[in-house]
Amino acid sequence: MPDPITQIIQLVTSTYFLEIVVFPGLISIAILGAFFTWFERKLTARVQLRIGPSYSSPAGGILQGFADIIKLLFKELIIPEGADRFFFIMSPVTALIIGAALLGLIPFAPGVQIANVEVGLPAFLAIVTLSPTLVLLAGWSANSKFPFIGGLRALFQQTAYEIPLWLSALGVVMITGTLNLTGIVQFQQNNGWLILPQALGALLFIVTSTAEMERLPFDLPEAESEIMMGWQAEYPGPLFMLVQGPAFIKLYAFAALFSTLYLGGYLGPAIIPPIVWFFLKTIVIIVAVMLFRSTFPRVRLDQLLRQGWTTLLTLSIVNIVIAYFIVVGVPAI
Amino acid sequence: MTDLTFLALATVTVASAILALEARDLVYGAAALGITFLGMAGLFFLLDASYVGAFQIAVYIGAVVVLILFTVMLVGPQLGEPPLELRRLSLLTALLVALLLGTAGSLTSAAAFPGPDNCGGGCDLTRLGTTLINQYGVPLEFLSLVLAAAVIGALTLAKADRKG
Amino acid sequence: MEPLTSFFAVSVVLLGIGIYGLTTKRNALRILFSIELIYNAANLNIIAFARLRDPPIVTGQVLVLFTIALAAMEASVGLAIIMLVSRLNVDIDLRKLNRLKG
Amino acid sequence: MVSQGIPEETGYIIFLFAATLALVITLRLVISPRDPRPTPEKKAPFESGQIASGPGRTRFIIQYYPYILMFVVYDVIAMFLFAWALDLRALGASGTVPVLTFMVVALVPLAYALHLAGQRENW
Repeated sequence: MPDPITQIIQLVTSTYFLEIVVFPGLISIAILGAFFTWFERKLTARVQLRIGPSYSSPAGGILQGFADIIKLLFKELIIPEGADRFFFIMSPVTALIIGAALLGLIPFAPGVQIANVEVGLPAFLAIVTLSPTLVLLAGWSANSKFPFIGGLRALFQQTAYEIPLWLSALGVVMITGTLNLTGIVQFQQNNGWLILPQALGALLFIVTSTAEMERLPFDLPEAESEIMMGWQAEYPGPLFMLVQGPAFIKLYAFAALFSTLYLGGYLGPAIIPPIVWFFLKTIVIIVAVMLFRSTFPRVRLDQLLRQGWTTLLTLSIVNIVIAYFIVVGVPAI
Repeated sequence: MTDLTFLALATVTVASAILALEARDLVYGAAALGITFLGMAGLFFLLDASYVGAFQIAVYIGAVVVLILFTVMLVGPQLGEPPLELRRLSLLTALLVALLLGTAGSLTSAAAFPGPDNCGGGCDLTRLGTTLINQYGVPLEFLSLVLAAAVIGALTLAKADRKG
Repeated sequence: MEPLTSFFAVSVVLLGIGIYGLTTKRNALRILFSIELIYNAANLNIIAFARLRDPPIVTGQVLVLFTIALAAMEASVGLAIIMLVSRLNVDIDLRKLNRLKG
Repeated sequence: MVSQGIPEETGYIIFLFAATLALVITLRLVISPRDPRPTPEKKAPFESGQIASGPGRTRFIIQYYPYILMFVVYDVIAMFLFAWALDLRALGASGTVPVLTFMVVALVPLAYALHLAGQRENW
């Protein structure tokens, strides 16, 4: 048998394949996505003293996300006149792949990790930098005014908040001395969670990653009250579902990265298994980010960019200085 | 033996490099250039230079391709592709490309450089920062001057009012 | 592990494509693409040769970090020039663009 | 663990790509209904109920160009800072002076860029 075919067969028949398909991989992402869509709507509704989705099942409409998926799947695919079909379809597809590749880098529990890359943290952040390109292409391809404005806004916003994000993560690298995400968790096993020495860094990280996720205080690219969902405006039902997928995966992946970097990942007392600890921490972060959405009003684009390049950049440099003194000034913390 | 991953990455890289130059629409060209860079990052990962690979993605695709796309979308409508002018230089180029491809062919058929393996476990990061700071500190300072000059120069060039 | 010659071959092919674009294209953006391709070919070559030693020497990677930085700066200044030229309502055909002075 | 030939990451990416592409093709061919003769209104771009006018890719935001240029430069700076941070324990205080000079020299143009970005009539 030729060698490549053997390799493919070996790949398909391994437990690794199961990992991709079932647990950290696709099916669990889809189920969690549908669940959190419902959860976010319910939470926002309760904050605003509304009831929220309640019809889809007895338990408070918990199946609403699945109902939405089924509804969107059976919509007609309309591609607007003059749109660039290739980029119009390929950018959400590629964005979904990129989002899933983010989750492959996260250590969910000891050994439960799809790709234990030596440079896990920069690889994660580098994959995140791919998304402005795709959003810009998606906005451009629709040949319509709102999507193009949204795509350009996404470009400016995500590039402006990229640098404070990198620099806040730099503090963690300075203290742990490794770029490997599993290595960072193991460091915290011996030295305590990094949220204590890196409190400023953690705050910066969550603010900038909210901007990267385009969620509500920073959701200018899809501001539904001014530019009609921005770059997503022209997407028909099934493709709109594909566009919403990466948005959720990014939230999930950033929350998972936050708990890996600052909250000790899967560490915790051995009463409950590590993976439950991991999900508890991740869900706390997800709920916090969802509460941002129902708490803060949207900012303006020029204020957003200016603050990103002045306040946040200054604070992240202050954070680097703090990390520097922790490592060099006080030997062996 | 030929590694499947390598073969796929090399094919994608070379094909999209050709596409980047030959695609009629410049936006497609820029996107193809991005895919070339991505394939190159994959080749870096195969060579155990994962740090360089990660920053290849971040700097080239995250920054350079975005800037290229922005410029293409800005100037593209008023651009119009000028027709190819192959007559003058085609012979020279054809010869040169043939020469290079010939070199490539003879390289692959010649006695192979041994492919070093068993580099698992992060040998790619050993003393990267130490080498950078201790041996290449002075070039680093010059590079910061280059960065400063690039920011100031590019902004001054792109600025709209040109009174001075 | 693939033998290193294959990586050299990819590098040479990319260099050839880059030189081809540099000589035959007239659009300034395409020429910029070609230059970036040549940079990448050089980077791949450096990384592959650094891998030749066992254990691999890390200097090659440091050198490639420098070339990546320089290529990014070159692209940003080049694109600023292209923007300037397009603002002056000249088409960006480099064979005609020979009076960028004053 | 998989065979030695394919690194795990590559298999992951290839698989995801195939799966998503298959999903889209399935959507297009099987599930999603088709309209054999779409009217022009159906294919028109969305402009809040108005009749779409003019080309779609015109509203270009140029006035924030300095910010994206700054991103290109500071991405490069982050690349070197990560290399330094990785070996900070080994380097100790000895690496401080080169890195500090590097950062100061590279951050000075930021002030100029912010100044230019503030003058929005320039762009």
